[in-house]
Amino acid sequence: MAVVEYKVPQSVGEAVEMLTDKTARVLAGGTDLIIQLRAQNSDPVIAVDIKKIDSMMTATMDGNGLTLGPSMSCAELTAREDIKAEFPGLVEAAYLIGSTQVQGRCSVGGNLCNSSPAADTIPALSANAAQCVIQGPDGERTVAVEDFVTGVGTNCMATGELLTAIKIAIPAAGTADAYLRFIPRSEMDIAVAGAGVSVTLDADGKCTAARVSIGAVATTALLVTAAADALIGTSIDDAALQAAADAASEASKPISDRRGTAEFRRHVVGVLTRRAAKIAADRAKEK
Amino acid sequence: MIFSSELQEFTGEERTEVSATSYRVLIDVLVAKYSRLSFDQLTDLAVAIDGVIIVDPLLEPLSSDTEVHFLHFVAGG
Amino acid sequence: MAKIHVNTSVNGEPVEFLCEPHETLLDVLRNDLQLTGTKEGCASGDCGACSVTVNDRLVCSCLVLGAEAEGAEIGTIEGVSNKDQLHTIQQKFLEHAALQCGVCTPGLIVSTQALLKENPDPTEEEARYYLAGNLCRCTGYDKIIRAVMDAAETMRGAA
Amino acid sequence: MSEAREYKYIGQRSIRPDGFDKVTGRANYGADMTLPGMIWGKILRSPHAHAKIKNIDTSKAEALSGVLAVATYQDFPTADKKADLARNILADDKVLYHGHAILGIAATTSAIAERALDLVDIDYEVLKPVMDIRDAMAADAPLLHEDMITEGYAEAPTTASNVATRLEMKMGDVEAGFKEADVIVEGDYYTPTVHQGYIEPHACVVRYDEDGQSMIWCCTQGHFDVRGSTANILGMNLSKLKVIASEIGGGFGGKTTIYLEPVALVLSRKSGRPVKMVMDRDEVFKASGPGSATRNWVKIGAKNDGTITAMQAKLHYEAGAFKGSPMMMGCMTAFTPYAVENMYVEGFDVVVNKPKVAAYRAPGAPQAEYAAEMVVNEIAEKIGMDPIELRLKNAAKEGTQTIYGPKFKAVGLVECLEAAKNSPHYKAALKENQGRGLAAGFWFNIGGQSSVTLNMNPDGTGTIVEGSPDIGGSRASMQLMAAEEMQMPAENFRPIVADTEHVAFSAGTGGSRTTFATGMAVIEAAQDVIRQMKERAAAVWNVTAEQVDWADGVAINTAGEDRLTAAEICKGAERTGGQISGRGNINARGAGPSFAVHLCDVEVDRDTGKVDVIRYTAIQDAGKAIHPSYVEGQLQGGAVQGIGWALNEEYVYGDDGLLQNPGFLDYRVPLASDLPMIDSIVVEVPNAFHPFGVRGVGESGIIPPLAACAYAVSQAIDAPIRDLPCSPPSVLKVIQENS
Repeated sequence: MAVVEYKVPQSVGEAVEMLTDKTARVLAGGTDLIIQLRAQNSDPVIAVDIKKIDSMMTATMDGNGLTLGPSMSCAELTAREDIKAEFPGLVEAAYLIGSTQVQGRCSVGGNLCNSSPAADTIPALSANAAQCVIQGPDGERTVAVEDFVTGVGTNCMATGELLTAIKIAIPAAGTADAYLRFIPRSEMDIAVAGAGVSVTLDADGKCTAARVSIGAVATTALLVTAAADALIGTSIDDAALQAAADAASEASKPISDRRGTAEFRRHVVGVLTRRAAKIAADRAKEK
Repeated sequence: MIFSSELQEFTGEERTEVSATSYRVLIDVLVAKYSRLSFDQLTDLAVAIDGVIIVDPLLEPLSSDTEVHFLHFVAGG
Repeated sequence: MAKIHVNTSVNGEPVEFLCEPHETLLDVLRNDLQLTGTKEGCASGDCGACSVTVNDRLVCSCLVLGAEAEGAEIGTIEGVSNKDQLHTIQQKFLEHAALQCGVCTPGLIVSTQALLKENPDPTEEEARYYLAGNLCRCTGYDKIIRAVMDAAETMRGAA
Repeated sequence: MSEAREYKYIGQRSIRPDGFDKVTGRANYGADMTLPGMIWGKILRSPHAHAKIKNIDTSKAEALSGVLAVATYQDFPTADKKADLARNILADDKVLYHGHAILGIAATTSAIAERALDLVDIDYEVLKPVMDIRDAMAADAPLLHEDMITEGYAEAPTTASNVATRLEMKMGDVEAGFKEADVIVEGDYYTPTVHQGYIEPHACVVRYDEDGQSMIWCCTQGHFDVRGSTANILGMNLSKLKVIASEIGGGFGGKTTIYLEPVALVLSRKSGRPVKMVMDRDEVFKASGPGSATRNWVKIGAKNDGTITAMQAKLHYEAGAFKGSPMMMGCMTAFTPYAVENMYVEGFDVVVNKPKVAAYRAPGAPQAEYAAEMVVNEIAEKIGMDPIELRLKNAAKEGTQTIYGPKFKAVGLVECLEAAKNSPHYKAALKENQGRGLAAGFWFNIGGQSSVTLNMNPDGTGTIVEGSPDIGGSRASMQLMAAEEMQMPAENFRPIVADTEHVAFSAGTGGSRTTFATGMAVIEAAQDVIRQMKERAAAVWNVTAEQVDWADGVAINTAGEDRLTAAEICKGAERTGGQISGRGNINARGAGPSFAVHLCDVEVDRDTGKVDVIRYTAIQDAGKAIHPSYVEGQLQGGAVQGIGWALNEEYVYGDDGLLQNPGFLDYRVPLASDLPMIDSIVVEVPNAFHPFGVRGVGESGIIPPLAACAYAVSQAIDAPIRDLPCSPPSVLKVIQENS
């Protein structure tokens, strides 16, 4: 591991300053970074530990919605009943990352910035139309989560930029989300496929809005409008659920690797979409 | 004396009666009887004497009605 | 490459050490502080053998830099028993034969302690999921789970 | 004999004597040792699956500050140079698998050693890799070893191939047997490369002194074997090399061979410093010895009444890069649970560009018996017979002729099957999408050499000095057996695993031999102590030793009222001829086979192919359970390793021959959350050749789960399973193909 320097900024400004060095990497929970750094011994890296910056480590829920410090540990996030009540699917996605031990360190922001195609929280964030607040040397900008990740392990952030907040607006009444992933075991695996769904139901149980985002079946999470359209205007009956499932399978562009074949992923992402949409709809009815 | 199907390729027969008072004598007798069998080939094998598997025998006594099988050395995990 | 001076607390005792920026907390514990009860099984957070607590939060010490220990409170297997008295969890692991080779045992005991602190009355399923990150290849987990459940019951009784 | 005996100590669930060190973190494993002045060694490994090494340039690495030594294959003396073991430890002119070790570098820190590895320049000529048995046996297959001629044919082939050995075993006439059959079932079965998955990576700390006297501290199942192999490769005499077995963090057969030790010693000699080497987890997966992948064909014929008339198999085992798979043991075990006259088994040992396989718990047996048990279950289904009844009708028992030679003495298969039949598990109802599988398993168990010294202390307590590394609690068993034989409390005996200088040669812990063979040596040493105690008491009382009895740890003068306790005799030993120690140096024979029968219920998600084990029962004949908890632990642990093998574990290689899942993330061993409790039923049919009736129990338990799980899946989805693992993609495919 070629970490040659360890820095602890006390403010976002200080962090951004440190991150202008091309060899600097953000160290939050380290559950991806330390593994990646261990694989290489030669290129020097400066670890910038942003966990002393309060705003990075806290979350607020108010009338405007959720403002999530990107580096707050998933263990802390999943213990927040107020967040779980509003965004159960997102909290479930955060809970699914790694073991109890990893939960103590990993974070939604880290999951996002690592930009793995299989990241659990990205489809869940995307289903909730989350916005990413990015601070750079030249100021702040906001990017929709589906525009954040640009490819396998790559994202829109430039040298010197830091993800400072993830924001989700309080959704319309009758809205609920769900996230499901498929793994071969019961725990500890990386998603073979994942599906995040948010639906809004009116008083009659009719779906008025929906977002469906699928993971691990393309280079980035995919927002599948066709799957959402299959749900909108229906009472989310079996036919609508199957249509959404088929649309998700259709939209997927999976590969075969050690975790599953392309045809398996294509099939299972449909199954997950169907099941997640059902859960989201059931939740929305109870709201 | 009963030979495995493998050893039969060298002995040409499945069983034979030999007179030997110990395992060491038995080996000498067999090597003399079957020209294609070698001392090392036999002593590399384990042996079952009346059903009891023995690894690396040498002085093991044999009696007149003893049944002897050669078998592969079994290793465990 | 300058070494970093770290002030921390390990099992309630103040500890100072110097570490390289690339050293993990696991490296520091094992190689610098000679606390070899914490084991390395994978160095990727997949086996739990290196489980410790940092500020009461269960983590894999292989995924924490030594430098991050500054100002923190670290808990390791060496701090579980009370002088010559085994902790109930340790005692139950012995009584239930919940270890065979024993190399996963320190991590499992530290994790079980964290579990029972968070949830003194776990269901079997909750215990199994909480401990899913602690691999044991010898026991098939049966006796481990029995020891954990028995320890939980005993500790509730004593509380 | 042993059936009637009442035991006072054995059978107790005592606290293991090494347990306190293990629950407190004090126990020292392979990587836990530090020596003054110690430096760190690292191995450079092949990035290719198959390549010629044209040139190695280490000059830049050696120039790096902190680098103190480099070791290559050229540093091994000529004595045993061409041996496969040496060429596996460090490649000669060819690398034969991804991760094959090429050289070692020692430096003052592990970080410097790792950086130095990046500075070595190697010129490779990359060759096409051979990754599967079918490819390896193809006529135009690239050859791993240009000079390898198949052994085992009466007429040796004239051309080289990747088939190292062909073996044939037969009894009776299978063709005639198949003619008698009403039903014949055959099938091809595949099992993947799997790893033992011990949690502790291989590690050693070594020191080579100026006079050549050397020390190795390492985690191993057999430190005498480490001594022998290392000394052989380095041309050392055994008295020059002391090996200390650390506590061992799992082995399952994988720590019966060596990888690091000779390299570390060369680095220590060259640097003049103690050297520590610890494998990373990815090195363990890439380059230690996994279990063979196999392709096995099985054909079985039976009459409608359930009588099996013929059993035939053709078995192909991957050996990895060097010959020597456990194919032969597959041939010997495949059909051995059955008393059938007509059997024919043909086996092939095939080299491929994967790491050289090592022993893995009942090596060779799970793969062959998987195929056989799947077909037996299918026969039962075809003729409409309960699978337990079918097995009972054909079960091997006392007097059954085995394919490998001897006839069985008393064995416990029938008792295990009866226990399965009577278990609540077998009677429980199943729900939709659930299925039940049952399978039997046979393993020989082995005996061999064990040496024990029982040193009595002046207070009458004793130290049991043994040479068998304790991998699963065997010290507790030794303690109980000494207590039983001496009729003294278990806590009076302290068992220790001594190094190669403090106890005579003992074979390694493997083959389920330790409680059986080393236990027998403990008993013999205890008997030796009792004999001496009686002699000392007789001398004190001025009677003959024959007039002295031994009961409850007390010598009794049968000719009078005199009593002397062990403590009194030991306290006075200085006046009666010096201290007392007993010796048991044996070559144990008569290891009793252990049969197992497992029941598995699964539930399958038909939409995803995901399999959950929802209920499991492991039944096994232990002969006599010395420490019941650790016997149950062996049954449960074996069952869960087998479940992993059946459901999710496999090496995944790319077309380039590179291993894609060298870590616990994607090599998916079972987790606590994957499993139910594993019910265990210990059957006791005593082994007549052990004083307490012990049979080894360590290995048989990994055999039945493969077929028990896979057959349960096939029942749940109503479609045949042939290939392992039953991972979701593969199960979903079978579901889709059959719906």
